[in-house]
Amino acid sequence: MNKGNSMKNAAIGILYLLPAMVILGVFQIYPIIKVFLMSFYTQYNYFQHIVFEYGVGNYIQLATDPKFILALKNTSIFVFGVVPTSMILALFFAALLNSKVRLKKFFRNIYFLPFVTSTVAISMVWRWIFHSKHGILNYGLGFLGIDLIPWLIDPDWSMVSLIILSVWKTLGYNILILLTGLQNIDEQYYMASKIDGANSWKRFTRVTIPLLSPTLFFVSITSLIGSFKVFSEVYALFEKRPGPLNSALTMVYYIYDKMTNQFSYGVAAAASVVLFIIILTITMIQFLIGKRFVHYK
Amino acid sequence: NNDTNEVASGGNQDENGEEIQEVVELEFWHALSDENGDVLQNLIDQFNNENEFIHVNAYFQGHYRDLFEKLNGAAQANTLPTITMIYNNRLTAYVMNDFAEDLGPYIYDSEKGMDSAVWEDIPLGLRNDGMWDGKHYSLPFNKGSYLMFYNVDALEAEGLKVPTTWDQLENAARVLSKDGKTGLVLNQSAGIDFSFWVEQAGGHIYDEELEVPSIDSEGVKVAYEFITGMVEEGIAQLAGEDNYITGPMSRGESFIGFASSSNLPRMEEASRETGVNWAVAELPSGKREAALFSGTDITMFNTSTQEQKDAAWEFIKFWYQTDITTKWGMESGYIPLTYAGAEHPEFKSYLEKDPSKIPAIGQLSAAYQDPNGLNGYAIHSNMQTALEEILAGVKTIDEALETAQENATREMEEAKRNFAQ
Amino acid sequence: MQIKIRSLAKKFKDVVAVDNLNIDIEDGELVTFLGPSGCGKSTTLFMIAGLINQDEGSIFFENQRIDNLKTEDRNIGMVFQNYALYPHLTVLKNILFPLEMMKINKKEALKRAEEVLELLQIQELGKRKPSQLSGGQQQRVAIARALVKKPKVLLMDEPLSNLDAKLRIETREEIRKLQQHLSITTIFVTHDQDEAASISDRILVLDNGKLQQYGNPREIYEEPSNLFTAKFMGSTPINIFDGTYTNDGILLKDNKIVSYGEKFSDLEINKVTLGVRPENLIVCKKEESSISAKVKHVDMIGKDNLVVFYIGEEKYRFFASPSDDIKSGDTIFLKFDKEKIMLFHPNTYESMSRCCI
Amino acid sequence: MQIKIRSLAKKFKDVVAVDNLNIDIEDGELVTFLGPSGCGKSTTLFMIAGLINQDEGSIFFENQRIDNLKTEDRNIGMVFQNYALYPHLTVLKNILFPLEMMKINKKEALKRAEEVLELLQIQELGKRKPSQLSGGQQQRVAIARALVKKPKVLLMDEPLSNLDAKLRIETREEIRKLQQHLSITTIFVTHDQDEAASISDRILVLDNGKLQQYGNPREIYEEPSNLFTAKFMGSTPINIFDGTYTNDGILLKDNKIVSYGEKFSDLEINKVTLGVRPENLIVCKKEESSISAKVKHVDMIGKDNLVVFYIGEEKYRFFASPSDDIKSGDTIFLKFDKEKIMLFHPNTYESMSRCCI
Amino acid sequence: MKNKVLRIIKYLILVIGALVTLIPFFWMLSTSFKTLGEVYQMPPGLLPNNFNFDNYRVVIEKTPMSTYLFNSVLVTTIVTVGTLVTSILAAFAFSRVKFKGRDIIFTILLSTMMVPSELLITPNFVILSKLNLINTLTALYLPWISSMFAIFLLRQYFLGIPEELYYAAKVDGCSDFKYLIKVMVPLTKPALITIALLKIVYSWNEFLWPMIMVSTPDKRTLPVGLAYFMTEAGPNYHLLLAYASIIIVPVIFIYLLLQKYIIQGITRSGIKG
Ligand SMILES: Nc1ncnc2c1ncn2[C@@H]1O[C@H](COP(=O)(O)OP(=O)(O)OP(=O)(O)O)[C@@H](O)[C@H]1O
Ligand SMILES: Nc1ncnc2c1ncn2[C@@H]1O[C@H](COP(=O)(O)OP(=O)(O)OP(=O)(O)O)[C@@H](O)[C@H]1O
Ligand SMILES: [Mg+2]
Ligand SMILES: [Mg+2]
Repeated sequence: MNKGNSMKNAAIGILYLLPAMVILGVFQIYPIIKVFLMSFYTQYNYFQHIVFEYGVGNYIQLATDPKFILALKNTSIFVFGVVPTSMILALFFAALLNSKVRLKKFFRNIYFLPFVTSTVAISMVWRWIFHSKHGILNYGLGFLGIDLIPWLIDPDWSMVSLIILSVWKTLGYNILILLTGLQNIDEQYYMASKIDGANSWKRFTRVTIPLLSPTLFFVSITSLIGSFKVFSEVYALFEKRPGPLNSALTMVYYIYDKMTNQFSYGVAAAASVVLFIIILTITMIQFLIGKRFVHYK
Repeated sequence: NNDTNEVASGGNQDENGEEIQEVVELEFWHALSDENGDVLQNLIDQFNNENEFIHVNAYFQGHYRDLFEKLNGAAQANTLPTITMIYNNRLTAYVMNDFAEDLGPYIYDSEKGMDSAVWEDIPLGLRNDGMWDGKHYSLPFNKGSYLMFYNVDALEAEGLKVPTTWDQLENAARVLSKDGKTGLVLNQSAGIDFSFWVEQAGGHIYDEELEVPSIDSEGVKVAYEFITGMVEEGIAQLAGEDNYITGPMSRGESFIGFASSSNLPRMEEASRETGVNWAVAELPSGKREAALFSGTDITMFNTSTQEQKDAAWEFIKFWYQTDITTKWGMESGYIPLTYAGAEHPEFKSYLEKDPSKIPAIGQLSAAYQDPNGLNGYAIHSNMQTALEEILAGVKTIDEALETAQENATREMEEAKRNFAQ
Repeated sequence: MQIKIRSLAKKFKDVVAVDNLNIDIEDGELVTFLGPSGCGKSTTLFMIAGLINQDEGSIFFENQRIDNLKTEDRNIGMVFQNYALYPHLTVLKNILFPLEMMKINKKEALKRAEEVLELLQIQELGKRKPSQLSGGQQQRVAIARALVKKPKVLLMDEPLSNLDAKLRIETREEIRKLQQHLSITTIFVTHDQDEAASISDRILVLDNGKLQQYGNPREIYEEPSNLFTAKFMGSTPINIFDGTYTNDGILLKDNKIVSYGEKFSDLEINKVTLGVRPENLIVCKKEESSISAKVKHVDMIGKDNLVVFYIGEEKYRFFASPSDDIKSGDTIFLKFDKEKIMLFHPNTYESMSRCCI
Repeated sequence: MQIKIRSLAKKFKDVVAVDNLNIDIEDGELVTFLGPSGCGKSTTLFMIAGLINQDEGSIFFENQRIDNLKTEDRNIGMVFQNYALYPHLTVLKNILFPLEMMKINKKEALKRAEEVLELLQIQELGKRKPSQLSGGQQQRVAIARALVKKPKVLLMDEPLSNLDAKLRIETREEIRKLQQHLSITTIFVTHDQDEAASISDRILVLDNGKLQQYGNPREIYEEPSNLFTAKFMGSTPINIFDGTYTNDGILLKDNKIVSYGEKFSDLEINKVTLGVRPENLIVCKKEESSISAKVKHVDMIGKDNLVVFYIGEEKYRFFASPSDDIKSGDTIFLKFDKEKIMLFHPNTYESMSRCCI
Repeated sequence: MKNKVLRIIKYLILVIGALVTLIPFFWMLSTSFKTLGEVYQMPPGLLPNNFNFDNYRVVIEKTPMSTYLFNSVLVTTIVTVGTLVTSILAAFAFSRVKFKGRDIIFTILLSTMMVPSELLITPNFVILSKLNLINTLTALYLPWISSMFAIFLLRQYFLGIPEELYYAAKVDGCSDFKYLIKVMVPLTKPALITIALLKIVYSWNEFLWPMIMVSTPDKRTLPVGLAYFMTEAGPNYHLLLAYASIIIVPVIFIYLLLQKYIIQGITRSGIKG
């Protein structure tokens, strides 16, 4: 632990990291580097691994591709629809479940269910639920006097549907993580704040939230990253198409489409790099904000 | 590791100097599940039984997209199977990159080639579709066609004949549309398979000479006007959340629908419950007759050993044997691939019991298939977008088609550029 | 605020933490809960605060039953045994927290916080987080937080245990002053009898969740109602002898006689347990002595020397002035201060004194 | 194990926690670190344990420099100020943990664990988790865990602060016995001078990270090397007077004279700070007195009465025997025990005594 | 009174939430008992006309269920255990071993979370083929036995363990590694089980990866079976959902088994302050 030991510490650290680093290095980092390089192959026969031309052409192409711009826009709408909704709902339910509630376990288990199902199968079910004429959702809304909503066929609603599905799918997981975080808050702080005259709302905002902040931070980062990468939900909900009028064309869908249908690995790679940079930037901003608001012990 | 792919074989001399043959193993990747998959497996078993020294291992690789994605990876990793099912517009990439085996030398080989009678007997529209630069790289494997589904009772009630022309179709749709019901229904993704309307209107979606899309051509416009006109008038609709016509048709919400023959089993099961009395007919003709045949071809990759390729060829030949293709036509959801099969007495009597394949056979003379330009999917997907745009009123037909043409051209160019030398 | 506790009881699974407790605390009084570790002091305090629900019994503030009131509505201040400072807030913010909850305006709140920071000599710590404080510093912040809201009832769970002696005395004096000045009814948990004695109006001695004695410090020190209290009070353990009661005095094992005061005369008892505090064993000449023994060792405790000797297995202690110059190995002679000896029933260990019980 | 510390220093950002510390501890000695809260006791201990890296200086065990040794290889036992029990393990398992690390066989380990459980009177807690213990119980478990491995060096950070007085005395006597028996070199952090005095071979007084005095308890109590130590030692604060040094004695503000002992004769100084412990102010007749004052209040501390009076703003204290019967409001006369008074330099506050420094 | 109303509202919200969560499952289950014809009926019946177990029979016969199950269990187990082991070690390094470059490595590894996995399929396919692992079970688990997500989550929990315990353990003669195993791991059991559960769920439901890496049925996993029930004319809903209902059962079972450990939380007392 002393000056002379810093080399030894590094060696020890690396040793602990080794298994993870080997796997992540080979199957994540190396491919990512390849992807990064590939984004500069403006003409690339990936079947035979021949690069005819290098350059930044792929990026220029992206900048001028209205589809890509649309994908960017759609993805942003999706992310900023899903993440806050899911976080707030999850926090709300986690707090409810952390309070004195009978059948706590029962509810918790139910809420987690969506997470354990495969997206493919459950998305099909959601197609029924969203059915404009016969779906249970519109049926329910009908009771509230709301007109039939063309969830999946109207481009204005399709993103909403996608967001609903994703929130539904991720809610249980977020609840679970937040609940674990809540359980880790020492009872003594609640006691102290009760003594200090804080009512339950104040306790929630002034004690729970700050002490939960590392967990909230974690959930926000991972769900943000996850949402930026949304794909299989689109694929399954809209029958392998990007929604009516490309209204659910997301970044990853775009990348996937470029790669598998158009053999444009270079463009797909460039789009991935752009996506990567966007996520990275936002995550860094989150980390910066986190530094100020997240309290670690 | 992939041993089945590697087991090479051929003439080995044993100590007595006698030639002993080892079994040639080869892989065949397909995308057929369900009954179709079972029939395929049965036929392959039959082939394997008949050929002592060949063993075809047929592996289901998921649905078309999964299969194609997999082939993509396999091409890069050099783990392609010997034979596979494939769409022609997908095969183009493999042809351009010299992964596909030219079948010509096999077909015309004096010894092991295909019997010319059989060869000629394959309907031309199907047979010649797998050609690039005058060479055959693939042959039809499982084929169905687009059909017109109609509600027999509803047509009868209105005293309508089964439409055989666009005019009659439009008229029937109009007559049938009432009480909140819509006469005509198309799959939600009708734009993807829109080409048969275009062909019927006398146009093409792809210019084979120039190797560019021709979405903004006159024929395409006419076809779009026809269909979107009906939708806007309220006498036709897309299937919406149901995606396929099966839902609206089987529920009696629409009375005439267009879909490929792969929908047949669906329709049958769905209407068993609802009691809708339906039938299928040939596609009505516009300016001319044209029937889109769908399904995949079979192709061979040159990455296998010669023994495997030879063995694979034996299997391909086997596929066109009259008894085999007849069986295929009767038991699967697809049609026989030779006229001999289609006219086989057994098949004829089968048609009497199940007339649903009659229109497909009848349309064989008007058969065509979608273009196989590299990234041909771009044409279809952009046409779908165009259809959506027009119906949503975002764009006029001209604007939509122009955009689609531009995008499709660019996307196809882009793909081509990557394979340029 | 007057506090009344009736038949209070609490069990944790198989552990009876508090057992049928009845206490009355007058308005403005400072009462100390004193007792060995695990005797239920914290638990009782928590029930008064409403942080733990009692199993049985009731609690009254000013004759108002408050069991059903939420903690945050009881207007109490509390110092926790383990501080319970908010780890995410600075010291200053920790202290401002209760004021903020009371919706006191910022300026006033800051003024009050600074006052209390000064009182506890932690002005310079305002900007630190709890994790950057030493144990004692944390404890002072906790005290500050409890005091700042000037509560009607103040509960303190061993609030001084981590302070150094000097600061402890200063702080306890300050607490006492403040408490008297504001006349906050205060319950103070400690295991330090000196502390208890010097700060309290009354001391409540607890053992095993049961009340042992409740009275003012001197009473409890000099007239313990049972052997437990006698043993527990006094920072230096009391000396215990077994004896036989006679009219002339207590006959110890070795036939020495110890005379007793008025209050023990005419007891109807034979065997008796005799207790005497170390300071009431007095060095004397051999002739006067009831005990003679060899000194085991001598500890220096503050200004006095604590002399330890054994009789058999039993350990005994007394205070000698340094001027007596007793060294380990010396033989010493001791007599009992007859007015100060205590007699207990040999079975129930209750005090036999006439004046009490 | 002999311990030698040289020029040890540690800074936390802007706080100097430990400042150029030099200590020698003999094999088998028990040394107490004594000092106000935040003076760097824990930090020093942590550096000895290797849990914090020093910024400067070196530490030797038996003349072997051990700074580079990992904590786990130093073979020390430690009791933490905040216990640091493993929350997931039962009490018994907590205690077995270090033995397990030493690969001691199960049976032997169990035996040792039971011994130490018994020593600390917590046999019945073996199966509980730390969260189910009271504060004092947790502390005892922590002590048990440190003792069970019979380490070569034992470090204890305020190990007794949460125990009740009786148990505290018992435990410290047991620790002392054990420590002497096993002759474990022990460092004991406390802020309780009584504790320090009664248990230590030597006491090290720290303030602000700096060594103030290092010597045996009586030395430190009676011959403090500076005013800080004088003030800090003694559970009751020392009384401080400003005076003028003359050959006849110290002239106090009100012109009363206080005579001094030999060791202060012939000082070359004018102004002087005089300190006297409460027990060295003696009630006397008016004629003999150097001080007369009105009693502010009387506290009972153990067997004595602590009498408080003021001269100006300044607070003063002395001990009176209950038989003196002093009540608040009385006027009292006091004289100084001339052998016991202390004189300090008015600026440096260093002791002026000849015998020391 | 106010309390009572609040409590009723609380339960009401919980029940509504539960209903919204359950409806799709109810639908899935109900559909899995319907005939295809019923599936197309509109408005759809809430319950099947008669419970048609035939779908389940068909589904089980159509797919080599036992082989798939075996492979799924094997792959999921290895992935889960592997992830736990690698992440425990890595998270420890990231939270307790201080060395130069640690934060850089962490950031780099963290950035891997930001790349869509769809993108990595093809490069990984090539890598695995170079390792001669295509069409092996190894290909199904090897790339997934480490997860930055898990490392990140676990590190978060490790950071929450008070430093004092580390000190105590060191004094008790515990090496870093032993401390990790004996103190940190048991203390973060809930987090570890959460990770395990997440991994099990992901791995169990992974569809695309095994679909692409493996081409013969003997090495496939359960979700691949879903593909059997999709056709050109859309999915065979009744069969597909019957199949989905079957394969979800083990995960739910495991979840129910593990959930009680997750919510236990980390017991913190024993640390003062
Ligand atoms: N959560 C709990 N579960 C089980 N037993 C408990 C719990 N909390 C306290 N106890 C037990 O109840 C008894 C009283 O505990 P309490 O904390 O009131 O003691 P205390 O008098 O405050 O002791 P200390 O002076 O050591 O803090 C003890 O025996 C303790 O072990
Ligand atoms: N991590 C830290 N960051 C900043 N300052 C610290 C930190 N740890 C300790 N200090 C400061 O260092 C000084 C010495 O702290 P230390 O814990 O050694 O005090 P101590 O003598 O043990 O006090 P106590 O008796 O209150 O436990 C204090 O002023 C404390 O606030
Ligand atoms: Mg307590
Ligand atoms: Mg300390």
